[in-house]
Amino acid sequence: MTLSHCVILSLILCAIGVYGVLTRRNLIGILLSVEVILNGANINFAAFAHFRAVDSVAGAIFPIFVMAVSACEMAVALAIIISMYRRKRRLDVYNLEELHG
Amino acid sequence: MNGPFLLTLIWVLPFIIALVTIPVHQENHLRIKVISLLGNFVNLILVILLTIQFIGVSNTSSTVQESNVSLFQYGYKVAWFTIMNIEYNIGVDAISVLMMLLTAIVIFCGIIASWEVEKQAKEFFILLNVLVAGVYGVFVSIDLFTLFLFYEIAVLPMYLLIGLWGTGRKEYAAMKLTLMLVAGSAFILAGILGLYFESGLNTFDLNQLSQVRFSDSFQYWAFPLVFLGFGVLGAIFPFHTWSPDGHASAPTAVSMLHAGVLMKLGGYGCLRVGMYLMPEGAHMWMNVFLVLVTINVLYGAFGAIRQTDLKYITAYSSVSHCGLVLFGFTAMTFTGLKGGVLQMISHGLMTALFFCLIGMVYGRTHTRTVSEMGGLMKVMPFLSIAFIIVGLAGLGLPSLSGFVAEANVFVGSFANPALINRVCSVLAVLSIVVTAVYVLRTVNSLVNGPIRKQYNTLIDASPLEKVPVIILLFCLFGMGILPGWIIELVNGAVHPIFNNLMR
Amino acid sequence: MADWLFTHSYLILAFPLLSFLVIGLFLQRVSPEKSARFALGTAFFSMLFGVAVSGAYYVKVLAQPLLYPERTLICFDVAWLNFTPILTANMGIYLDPISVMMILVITIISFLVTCYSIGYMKGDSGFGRFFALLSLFSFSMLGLVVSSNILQMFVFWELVGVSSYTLIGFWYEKPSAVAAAKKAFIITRFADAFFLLGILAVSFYVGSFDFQKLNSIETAALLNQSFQFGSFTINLLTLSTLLIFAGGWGKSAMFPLHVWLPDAMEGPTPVSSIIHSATMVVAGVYLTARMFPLFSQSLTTLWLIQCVGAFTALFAAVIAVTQRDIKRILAFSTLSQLGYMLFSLGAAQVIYPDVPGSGLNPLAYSASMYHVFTHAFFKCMLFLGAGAIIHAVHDNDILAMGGLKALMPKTYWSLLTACLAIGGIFPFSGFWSKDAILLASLQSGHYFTFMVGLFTGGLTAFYMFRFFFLIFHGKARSDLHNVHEDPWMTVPIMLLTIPTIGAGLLEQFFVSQVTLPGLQEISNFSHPSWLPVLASLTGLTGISLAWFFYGKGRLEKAESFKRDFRSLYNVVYNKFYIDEVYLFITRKIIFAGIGSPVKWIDRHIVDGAMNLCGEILQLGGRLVRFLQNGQLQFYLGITIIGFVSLLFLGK
Amino acid sequence: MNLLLPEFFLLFLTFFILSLDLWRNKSQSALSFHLSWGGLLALFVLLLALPYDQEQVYFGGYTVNGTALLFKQIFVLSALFTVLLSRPYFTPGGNRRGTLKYRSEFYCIILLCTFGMFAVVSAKDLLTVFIGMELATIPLYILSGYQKEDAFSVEASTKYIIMGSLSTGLLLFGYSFLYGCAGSLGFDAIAAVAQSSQDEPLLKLGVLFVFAAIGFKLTLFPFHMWAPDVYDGSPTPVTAFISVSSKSVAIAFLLILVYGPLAPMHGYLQPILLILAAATMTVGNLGALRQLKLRRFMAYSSIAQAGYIIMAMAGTSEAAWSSIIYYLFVYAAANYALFFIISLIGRHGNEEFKSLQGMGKQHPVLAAVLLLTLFSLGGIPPLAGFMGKFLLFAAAAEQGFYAMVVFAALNSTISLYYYLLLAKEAYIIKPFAVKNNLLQTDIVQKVSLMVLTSAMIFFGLLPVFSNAIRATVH
Repeated sequence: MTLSHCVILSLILCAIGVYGVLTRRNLIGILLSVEVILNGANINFAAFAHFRAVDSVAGAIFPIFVMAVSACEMAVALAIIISMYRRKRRLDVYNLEELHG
Repeated sequence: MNGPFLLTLIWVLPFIIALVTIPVHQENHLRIKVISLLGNFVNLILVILLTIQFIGVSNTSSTVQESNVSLFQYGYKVAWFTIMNIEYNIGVDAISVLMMLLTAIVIFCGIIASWEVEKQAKEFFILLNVLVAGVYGVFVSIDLFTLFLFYEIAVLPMYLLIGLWGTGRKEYAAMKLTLMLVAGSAFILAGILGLYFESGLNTFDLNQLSQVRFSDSFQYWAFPLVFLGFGVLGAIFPFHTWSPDGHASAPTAVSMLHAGVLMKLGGYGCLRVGMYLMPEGAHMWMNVFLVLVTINVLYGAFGAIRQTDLKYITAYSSVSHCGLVLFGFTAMTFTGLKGGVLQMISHGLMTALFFCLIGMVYGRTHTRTVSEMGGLMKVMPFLSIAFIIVGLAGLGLPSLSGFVAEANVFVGSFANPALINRVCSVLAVLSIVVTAVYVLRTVNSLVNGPIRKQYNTLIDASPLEKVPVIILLFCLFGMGILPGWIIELVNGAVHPIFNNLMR
Repeated sequence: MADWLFTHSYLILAFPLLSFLVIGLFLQRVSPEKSARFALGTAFFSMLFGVAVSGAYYVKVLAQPLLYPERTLICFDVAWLNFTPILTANMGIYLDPISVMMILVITIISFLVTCYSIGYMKGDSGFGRFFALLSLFSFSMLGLVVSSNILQMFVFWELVGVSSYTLIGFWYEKPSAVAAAKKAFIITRFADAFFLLGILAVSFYVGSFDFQKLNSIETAALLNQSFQFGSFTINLLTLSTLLIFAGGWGKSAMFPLHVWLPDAMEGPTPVSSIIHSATMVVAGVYLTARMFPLFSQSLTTLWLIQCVGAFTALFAAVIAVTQRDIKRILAFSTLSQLGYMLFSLGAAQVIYPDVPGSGLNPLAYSASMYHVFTHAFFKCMLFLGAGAIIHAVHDNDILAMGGLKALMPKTYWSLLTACLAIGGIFPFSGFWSKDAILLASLQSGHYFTFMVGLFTGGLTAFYMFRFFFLIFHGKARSDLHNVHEDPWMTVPIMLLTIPTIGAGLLEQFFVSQVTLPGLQEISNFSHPSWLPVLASLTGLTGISLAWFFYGKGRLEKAESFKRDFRSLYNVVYNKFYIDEVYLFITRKIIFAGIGSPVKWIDRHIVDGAMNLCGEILQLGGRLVRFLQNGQLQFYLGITIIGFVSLLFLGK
Repeated sequence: MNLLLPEFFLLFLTFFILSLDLWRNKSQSALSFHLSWGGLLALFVLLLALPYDQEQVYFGGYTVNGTALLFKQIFVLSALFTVLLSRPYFTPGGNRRGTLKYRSEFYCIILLCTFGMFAVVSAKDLLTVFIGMELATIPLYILSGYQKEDAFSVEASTKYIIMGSLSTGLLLFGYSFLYGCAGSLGFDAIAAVAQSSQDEPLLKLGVLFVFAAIGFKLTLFPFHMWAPDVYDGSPTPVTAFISVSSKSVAIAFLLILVYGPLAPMHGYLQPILLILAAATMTVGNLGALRQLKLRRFMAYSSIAQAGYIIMAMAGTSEAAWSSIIYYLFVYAAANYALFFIISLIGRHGNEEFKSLQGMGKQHPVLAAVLLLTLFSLGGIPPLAGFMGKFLLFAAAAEQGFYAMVVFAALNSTISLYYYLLLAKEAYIIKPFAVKNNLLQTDIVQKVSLMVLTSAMIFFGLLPVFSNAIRATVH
């Protein structure tokens, strides 16, 4: 279990997240994939903090902040998606097509 | 009057006129026009004063003939944008003075010629005056930044002037004209920024820059940028296509001002910024541009042969004649440069009168198609004779200004013994035949021949209309018969540029 | 006195200019009659002054060969247009034998023609305008002949061209007149372009425009250098002289640039008489004579001048035989006479192996000038007479005339002298000048040219008397009602008979005085006594032939003859279809071949390229909008791809 | 401590308005509006009063210096004008977009957002930056979806938030890598690393991740896809706010990054920046060529503007800082002027090109303002836009990127084309039916437009502003 393992893991998570973002049709699903990306970043922070950081405290705190922030972000996102659902009665990403050009 | 103040006043006055016009009521056309007329008349007087003063102080002594620094009179400089070390730096030499005189005359006539404008007269005259202010500004500024700034001010109002008061495909023409000219100024911008930084002086001052020996590699790319950039406004082939459309759709005064004065900004810039500051670059590139402008001269003339619209004919002849301006410059000889400058003045007067007359004729016949006219000599002798005279000026008849200029251009171009110059000058000289062809064709089918009956009722020019025509005719003859003093002035201004070119 | 005259010699030009300005700007609107009187008065004063100056010139200069070995006098010279500190064009008055001669001719003829026009143009709508333009012409023509330098000559050369243009197109509502004016101007302009080139070349290499400098031996030596152009070498002297001569080629309407002159007859007849016969068309000859010292240094040039002249003389005479338009006949005869003058100048080059002196024959020069002088008068008179006839008959076709002898006796007798003169019959002026020309060509040994000249002389006599008989003899071939003679017109005609008959007395003067210094006469060749006899005989033969065909004003013989040679006749009658060739060149080559393609290219290729840029940008706009398709995941995809490519960019 | 006054004041203002509305429970009252614009104005004055020549660091991670204050001025002004813009736009009686619930929350969100931006420009370490950036971003999601009834608005905000959170992910990865090689979140540490080991792949990776994320907020070329839709869908005041504030904060962060910690890598960054700039301005201009809706058009035009701005970052630190800040002021002024006019139209009609027709005749003054604004955006003298662009170009030219200058200048010619199209609609094209004058301007709009227009003119003519900025940067 070295630094590179962790970084690779985080990158894999990132890739998974991106894959999800690109392929999921359901908005909620897309949001979850984004969460995955964020957590990948968190793992990165933790790993760097653990393996090579000078002040590992910062690296340890950062993910916490990230969680908090992403939590708000998700809250807002969900709110918006709900209002969106109210409008369209669908959560399908393909419905977002009125604005283009 | 104190020179620098006079210079500033001359370019500020049109702005003031525009500002004064703003509060006037929309419908009060007469007052608007009178304000513009009086304002520009005052300006004309001021410019004449300036010219007279200038003749007093200008010296063509041997020191000038030796020096390679343009001697700007009434110089005045004050720091403006210190962060780029931009100055408000004005001064005039003979070329600028003569150009300002030309501008003053043309705009004065132009305003009289556009007396008939009824639609949104207020905006029209405001824009016209802003345009003129820009033109004056270019001629007084020594600082490259302000020169460029005024240049753009002079170019932009053209869009609305053509688009709003024009005829025919006006939006298209206006857009094309504006964009091509602004694209040209994009090159100029890069060029002057280059001059600023490469000189190592971090200055836009023409006089300081002129003494810098720029590296050849820099001049190799910067010179064509600047020359082409200004050349677009000088209607250099193949970037001349804005001119026919633009002039054809522009209202009378605008065509007069644009063909008469604005196109000269191109030649002026080519000379002042291009050749004066980057002589080595000029030497590197001159043959290329020589060929281009030779094409201009012939091509414009041949293009005019088959046109049927009066304004298109005039526009193409402008392409040909402005080609002669640059042709004189590209000869790289003293007489050539001088001829180019003289041609600027001569063509300015001539083409202004041309468009003025076309405007009046169009206002009567409501057609510009040559084949639909004829025999106008019978009903409007004054306009017709004026038309014949300006046509003859166009084909370089002695005793009219055209000959003086063209003779200088040709002698100058022939004075350069290089083979390519020889060939090009021969071609250019032969172009006067083609000029004769289209000029006579136009004049004949316009004023001669049997008259159509629907024109029998037309009336000759009103006294007011006669004023600009007579003024311009007077200038044409004056320059053609007594060219001495103008040539003296121009000599004084061209010597330094030429010496710098040959340094 | 004489000096006063010289210093104020500009007044000769000032009078016509004054009359042009006054009439053109004010008087023509006030009252036509007043303007006519004014023009007449100024013309008279100008003539008076011209005569006075010439007299002074004779007394001061010609009479004192020791003071003035060059026989030249520059009255004044003011700087006008300075190109470089060293190269300046002046405006001056330059008196030498030929310029003085021309001053005399022009002032006298313009006075007579002005007087004539008062009768001829009576009642015309543009009465005043006509006199203004006429004065403008005589001003420019005088300016041309007195020019002290070649640029000044070019300036007035152009002015002459313009006044000719305006006068040919004087009746601007007549399409044919307008077209003729345009044709005349453009063709001469074409020639002038080369003239200008010649001036540029010479001025560049010599560094001066002044005739004295240009005609000096040094100049010839300086110019006499060859340079390689591509594969073949060009002699600069020959090139520049030829270029300059090209100007004269056009103005004097030498073949093949002659086409404008016959058409120019569309103008009023007085115009034809002064401009297109007496004065302007000899400008080319005059230019050649003026630059003769330089020209004569290049044998090629002289040779070409001679050929062109001789050919045109014959060519025009042949055409003249078949023409029917009274003025066109005269036009072609003018061409032919101009040919005489030119080939005589060209014939100055002596081609004997053993010639003492400069190898140039001074007689040729003098003879040519002498013919210019005599021809001016009798040809002018012919035109005026023709004008009088047209004025009376209101028709130009000589076949429609006949039997006018009784109706217009004065005109008849005057024209008879003129026809005899041009026919070269002893003792009329034409005889002497032609004789001199033939003698000169014989002396220099150009036998072929001599033969051509001789034959053309006979031909001239023939067609002139064809013209004469058909107009005056026999019975009228159409009803000629109320034909009368107007004193305004007949008086000048009759006055012109004096020089027509008497100019022969001046031969010795011309031979001795109107010549170039430094050319001594060719001693070893005397005047052969058989030459005048031969010349007269050919003339008489021509006349008798004319009598045989048209004598009694009958046409039958001629018709039958015409029928036998129909095809030939058609070719000649249509002037060898030269005009059609010109039409083809202008319409098909210049307009259709160059003009239209240029127009098309400009619109569709050059302008098209500009618009193409716009189109490409618009296309880009479409593309961007197409990519902005509103699909969230597509956006995300683009973002990711962009990011990856950024990674590649950055590594 | 006094340099922190603006932050405190802003926080206080925010919560005061919020709480005020809590217990006064009259959501449609105008009080909150007046409070917020008054407060912002006071804040601006306060900012002006502060000293610009000193730098102070508070508890390690938060620094305040002249440039930061300048940026704060921009943010405050932008917020101020957004507030002023929203009042007439949202007063009932217009079209269906005209109504606004939760008025004071709207203002609070704007203020909060501004506070986040304050934090970004003053941050000294990644954590602060991250917090600030999120605080400056998340409210925008809410604002753009503020009109829940409007399908466009909601769609816009959905797209915005999803793409935004993706970019947040990238940003985090970038931070993590930077942290990874620097071993600390402080900028100084990162600067040290950049100095010592320039071509450390991890470092470059982090930088590129961060660039991508900022490029998203800055609407750089491949990351700009959200902008047109969001600008088009959001309410006009929000669009204006996004186009100015959120762009400025991104630029500020990029400036801080490029000339602060990453300064040693400038040589490495220059080509990337230039390529991004070229691509961005081209795409922006091309996209704007064929638009018919005003807000979408503004989106593309502001994308192009971003391109010009980035170009200046190839220059030296001083040139880049001064020219960009100067340009941001100019850009803000022009943009808000244009958005005021758009909002005037949008009050009753569709915000499209067509709606401008006949303006030149019916409202000459308004049309003149429009013309000036367009010319300023197009970079025509003597307006401020010209000077701004000139300085940007000069910054690039100073480093010898003349080809780039030519390219950019030609691009601005293209941009002139579509700005002139607007002028054409306003002046040249005749409206089919002469509209009865719907465009009433109330005092707020009159004053704001006057201020903005005079700003556009005087910034271009008077050197004091540029000199002051240069002095501060220096």
